[in-house]
Amino acid sequence: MTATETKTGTSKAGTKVMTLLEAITDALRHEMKQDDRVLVFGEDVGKKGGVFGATLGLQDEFGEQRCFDSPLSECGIIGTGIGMALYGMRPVAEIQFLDFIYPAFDQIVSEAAKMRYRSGGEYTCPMVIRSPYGGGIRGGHYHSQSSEAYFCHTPGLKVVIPSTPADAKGLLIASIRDEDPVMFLEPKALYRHAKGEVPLGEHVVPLGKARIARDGTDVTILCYGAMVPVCLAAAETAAQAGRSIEVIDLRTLVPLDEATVLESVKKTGRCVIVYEAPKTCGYGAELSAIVGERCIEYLEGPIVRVAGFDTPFPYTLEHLYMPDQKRVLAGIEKTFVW
Amino acid sequence: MTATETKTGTSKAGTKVMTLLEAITDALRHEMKQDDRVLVFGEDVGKKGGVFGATLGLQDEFGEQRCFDSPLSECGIIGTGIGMALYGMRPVAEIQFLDFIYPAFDQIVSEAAKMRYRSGGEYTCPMVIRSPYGGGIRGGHYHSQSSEAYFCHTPGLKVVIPSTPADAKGLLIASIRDEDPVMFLEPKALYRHAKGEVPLGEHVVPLGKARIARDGTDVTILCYGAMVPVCLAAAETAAQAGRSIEVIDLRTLVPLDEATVLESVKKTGRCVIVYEAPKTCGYGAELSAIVGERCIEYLEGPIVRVAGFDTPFPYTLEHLYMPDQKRVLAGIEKTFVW
Amino acid sequence: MSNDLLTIIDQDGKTQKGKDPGLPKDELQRLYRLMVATRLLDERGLAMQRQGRIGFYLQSTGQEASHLGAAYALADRDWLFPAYRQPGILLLRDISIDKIVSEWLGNSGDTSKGRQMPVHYSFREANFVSISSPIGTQLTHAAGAGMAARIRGDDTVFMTFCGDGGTSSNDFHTGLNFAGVTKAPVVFVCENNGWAISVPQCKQTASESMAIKAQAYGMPGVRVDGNDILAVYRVCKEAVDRARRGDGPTLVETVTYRMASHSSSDDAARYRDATEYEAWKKKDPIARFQLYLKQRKLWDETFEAEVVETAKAKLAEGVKLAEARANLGPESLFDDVFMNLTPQLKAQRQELAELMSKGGVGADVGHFPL
Amino acid sequence: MSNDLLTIIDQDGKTQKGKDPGLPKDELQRLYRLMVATRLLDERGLAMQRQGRIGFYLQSTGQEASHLGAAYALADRDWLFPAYRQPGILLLRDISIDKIVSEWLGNSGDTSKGRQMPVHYSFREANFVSISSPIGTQLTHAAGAGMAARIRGDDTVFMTFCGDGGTSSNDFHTGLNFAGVTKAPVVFVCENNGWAISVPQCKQTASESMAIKAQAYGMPGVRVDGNDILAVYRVCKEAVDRARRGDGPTLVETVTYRMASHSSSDDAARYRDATEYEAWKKKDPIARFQLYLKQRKLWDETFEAEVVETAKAKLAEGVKLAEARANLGPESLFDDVFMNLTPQLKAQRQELAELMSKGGVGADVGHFPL
Ligand SMILES: Cc1ncc(C[n+]2csc(CCOP(=O)(O)OP(=O)(O)O)c2C)c(N)n1
Ligand SMILES: Cc1ncc(C[n+]2csc(CCOP(=O)(O)OP(=O)(O)O)c2C)c(N)n1
Ligand SMILES: [Mg+2]
Ligand SMILES: [Mg+2]
Repeated sequence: MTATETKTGTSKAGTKVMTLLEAITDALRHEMKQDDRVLVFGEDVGKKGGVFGATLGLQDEFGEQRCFDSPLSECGIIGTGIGMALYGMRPVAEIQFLDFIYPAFDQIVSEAAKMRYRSGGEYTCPMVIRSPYGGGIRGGHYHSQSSEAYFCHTPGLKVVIPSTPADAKGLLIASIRDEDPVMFLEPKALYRHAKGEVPLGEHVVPLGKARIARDGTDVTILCYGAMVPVCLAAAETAAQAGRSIEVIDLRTLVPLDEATVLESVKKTGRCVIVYEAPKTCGYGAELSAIVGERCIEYLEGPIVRVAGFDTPFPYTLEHLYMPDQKRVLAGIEKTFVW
Repeated sequence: MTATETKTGTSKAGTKVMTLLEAITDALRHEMKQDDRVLVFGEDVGKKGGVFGATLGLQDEFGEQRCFDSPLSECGIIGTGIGMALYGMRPVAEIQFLDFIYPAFDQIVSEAAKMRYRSGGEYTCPMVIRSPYGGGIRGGHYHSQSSEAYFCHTPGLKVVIPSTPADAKGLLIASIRDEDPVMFLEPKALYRHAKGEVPLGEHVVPLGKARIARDGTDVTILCYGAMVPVCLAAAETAAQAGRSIEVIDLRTLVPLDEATVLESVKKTGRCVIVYEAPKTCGYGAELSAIVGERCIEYLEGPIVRVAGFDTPFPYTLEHLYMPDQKRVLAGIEKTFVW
Repeated sequence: MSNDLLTIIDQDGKTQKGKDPGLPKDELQRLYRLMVATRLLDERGLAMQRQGRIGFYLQSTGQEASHLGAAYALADRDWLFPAYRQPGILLLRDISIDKIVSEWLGNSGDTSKGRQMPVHYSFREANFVSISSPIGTQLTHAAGAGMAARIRGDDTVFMTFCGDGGTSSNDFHTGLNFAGVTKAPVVFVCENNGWAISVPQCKQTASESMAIKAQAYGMPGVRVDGNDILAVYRVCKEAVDRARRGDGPTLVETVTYRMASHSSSDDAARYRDATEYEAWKKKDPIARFQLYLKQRKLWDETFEAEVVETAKAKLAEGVKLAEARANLGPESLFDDVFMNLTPQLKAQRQELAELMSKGGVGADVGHFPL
Repeated sequence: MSNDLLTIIDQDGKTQKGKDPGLPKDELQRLYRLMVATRLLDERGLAMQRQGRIGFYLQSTGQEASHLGAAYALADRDWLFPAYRQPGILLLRDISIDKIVSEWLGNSGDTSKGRQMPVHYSFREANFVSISSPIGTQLTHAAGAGMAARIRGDDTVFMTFCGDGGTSSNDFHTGLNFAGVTKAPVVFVCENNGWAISVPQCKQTASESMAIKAQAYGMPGVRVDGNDILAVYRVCKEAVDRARRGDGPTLVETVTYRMASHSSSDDAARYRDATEYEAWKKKDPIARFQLYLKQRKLWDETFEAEVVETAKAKLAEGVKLAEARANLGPESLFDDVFMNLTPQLKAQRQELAELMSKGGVGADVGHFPL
């Protein structure tokens, strides 16, 4: 936990140490309590409480009308969610793994994302699509992918990825209250590993604001989600070698907090971008492009991307696929070599 | 037509002036003749010959077994295509408009792209998915999108976009003969507008080789598909103002011909990237990232992206959405201003 | 039985005993007016496209009974999730010709701000949800809206449309399945006009009918003569009542025919037999209903003349109003992506404005589909 | 009728007159061996997961008759497009335990080179197509392969599997629809085990059965007792013959029960009633078949002991072989993305190799699902 986190949002009721997963449940419960338009649904979210347990207890507390299991169809989860949103509800749909969202891709890209625009603002789609993404749990080919770039490239969608329990709660609440569709991607590797103080009760972290997870002066690392702790650890190691690393946790990929990013890179003159998705055309490509286009005159070394390889996600070799501290450190060093 | 085109491939039977659309039909006919595993199918490709006419006459010539209409399901077109490929055929599936490919996204991303990798090479998916993409025909919201970046970000897919009739034929033939799934995206704006000499008979343009569409020394423009003629026109105008512009037609987005791209930018020191998709996370972001990361020490001005705006595709304001000569020229000028 | 076909008005304009839904006389005449006005609207749309005044049009000729009979069974507060071939519903729900034609033109009078091709309407004032091109997606939205209404305890009913081609879509399966499981108050109307552009029904599905597909979702499936407005109304009214009672969804298959080409870009003669067309011409839904009204002494030549004249006058006036409306300004390009402009969109809007202030911006754009 | 349930072996192990498919004695015993071996394999898989020797396992206990009876109806040249709960088919098609366990371990003996989680097999030598996790996709592949075989004039038959949950997928609708229209030689087997992880059938669909869904696609739908191997075989044999004759696809619903939790990550006690389990335990497919064999004097304690011992010995030997196999080298990470490495992949492979040569590379990775 850094000071930055506990400063955001407001809380009258103190804090509690939670895992990222517990913080998400807490956010859902909080919103379901204060707004009866909020509906939570998806595969296995009811009695089972979701395969990771994010919705545990919600059906008992709010009843089957507010928290319910859907048939095995992501197309239906998102498509009916859009219908609910059109009718005035605040659907929060769970997709069991981000790898399984593609049967719903048409509904997301052609419908949810475009509803407001194509109807001239007559119809809107305020819904949240929650889904665990990323590697780190030995989930192999189909339980590990990071496809945030698809959604970031789709005008009309906001894309949010928390990395701390407090942010998970505050950003999820902000997403549920947002008037537009939000892809809320949860770093499953951190579900139980990220622990920290979370404000009880009301706690909102506004979308579109990055978080400086660590101050530094020599190199800026841009990262999000499960890569944040990896980068923080690398920054710590680098510090021992005398490098002062600034780590920016983007929190919201769309809309991006460009101001914070550019300010930091202009200050440090060096930039490493870390993401676990396949490198080519990943979100880090956009970050690299923005930095290259807007800060070139401030750069004192090449921009470096540390990313997943351009292969499908492996199973037994996952540890080599996922960017780790070592690769981030190598990336940092590369920014010092033309 | 530039000299480069007629030099690629081999042709024993002379050339003929064709539109890009005719060149595609010619490629399909050529491959269907020489390999009876080649099957052409999709919505309305039979009697009607496709909504643009790309498959006109093929059913008459090769019979209903080789060229057939499918039910209205992109999921089925691609999914059965995968099954055909697994069984040893060479399916060439048509998706009527790229905007309608999303119901098949799961089949493309989870199945076609990953089949070889996930089965350790036991099963493969040599198939071509042809689809018209892009604006320029007043097709509005759902008949104009350019979503090539989604596919470029998906390991296991090759992505090919021709801009001349000769390339359309040569690249399509190469794609059909490729052992991996190829997204073959056709710039519908050029279907009838691009005309040029096309080698008759055998003509192969290998995947992974860019084409220098115009030589120049001051600025490199990276582009593909329907943006190529726009950029060539801009280059012509710029030439009158004394700027020498090199225009690179990428042809294959995956795998990218990085060597040609980097060589050109290192030579010119300036780079404009033009694409019609929404700017954020588009393929141009990857190009910009590559140039920024690999050529920074050669750059004499900022990299500039000229792209579609980050909105869904409009209808009446399409002419303002699509990058035009004027915007490309403005982009060129920006590379001269820090 | 899901494969039987309900007809009420026979070829002579007579109704089978006990089947006439017994609508009041003025309502019957109103329905007739709507059918005629819908056809005239359609003819005008195609004509304007041919004259180059609009970029695209898509007709519903021959399907007036099918969609008007269905939507007429709804209460005003009920919602519609339409496909693109139900323009009569706009007239039924009192949308002005001005607004309709403004949508074709995509001008400042267009409720959807020129964002979509012609005939992709959105009219919140009429609970008529924004139409999209991707086939079938609306079926699942209707199921979701129905689920929401049930959760809220509202008695709203939702009617949604698709074509025979639409039954092959992912969302046909999904929308009906979700509605079936949740007993959502939805009436799914499949207008089976025999063709999906150039693909005939026999290449679309091997099922005996579209109605029988309801069995896969545990809901009733009813097949009705789609050129018989009373039959369509009757079947849909039962389905609407059923939904409102909380007894769940229904699939209605209206058997009809697409008399025109698929759209202004298509030429059906390339793939369709003229004899098929001739056979269906004899079953014209407007002529059929006219005969019925005549039988019941609710129609004569004077009435006809008045109906046509009124519709034409309204049309002419509406087209004039619409064509006089201003175009949309370039800044509108960036609105409605989100509720508020993001910093990125503001910057892009600014960039375009600066470029335009120097003049000459604007790409060449051709015609649909080429 | 799509909702009737065919049973052949009754609770006492007797068969209904005229329904016994009349398999040779040694084949009956072979089937029994396969069922027992499948269950033992499954128990070993779970045990190895619990011991931390493999990362994940998924059992098929209780469904041995359902998938073995079905696949047994195929000829060797016929293809399988399986889901993830049909391990018996591997044994039926003579895949060695070594290869199976190597897949669990993802080592150098794994035909899929450690690219997927355990139980996502690929065995080209057995025409057993690579399994993927996304539910349902294989149904459409089977339809496509069937279409291809028809075009080629081959008489290959394709069998594909899904669960009750799988019937809600886009591809259930799509695969069956395409197969129906093209009369593709496909047998679709829906193993209805009552649950999709924690979601019971009644929340999956409102249809009376899974078999009745066949009507939506113009193909026969048959419902069979999935714990009765003779019944499953008989129904599937008819479907296979029908497909081979060119008469098109069939949907077979095998009514069975998932006796274990969904997978090694799941605890069914959290959402499922013990009484349901107890009721199904009495219908155990192996016990049922044993009774039948006993009736026919094809089973006794000695035979049982030999069957179990043989299976266990094979298992032990296979596990040993597999566990002795080497891990995969890091360079294999980059193979099979495409037939040939692209320049980009070569560069990335090089980058990793350089990094590794300096030592210490490798992220921490946890457990599935957490
Ligand atoms: C997902 C998708 N694929 C393809 C198309 C192109 N398309 C537009 S209309 C149409 C045929 C629709 O047929 P049907 O559902 O029978 O409706 P009808 O036009 O007959 O009213 C097709 C293929 C589309 N709009 N959406
Ligand atoms: C598209 C998709 N969504 C979700 C999942 C997660 N998931 C794996 S198995 C399963 C349940 C499958 O149930 P069923 O089809 O009945 O098969 P069974 O496990 O009972 O054999 C779910 C939801 C998935 N694998 N794919
Ligand atoms: Mg139709
Ligand atoms: Mg099941």
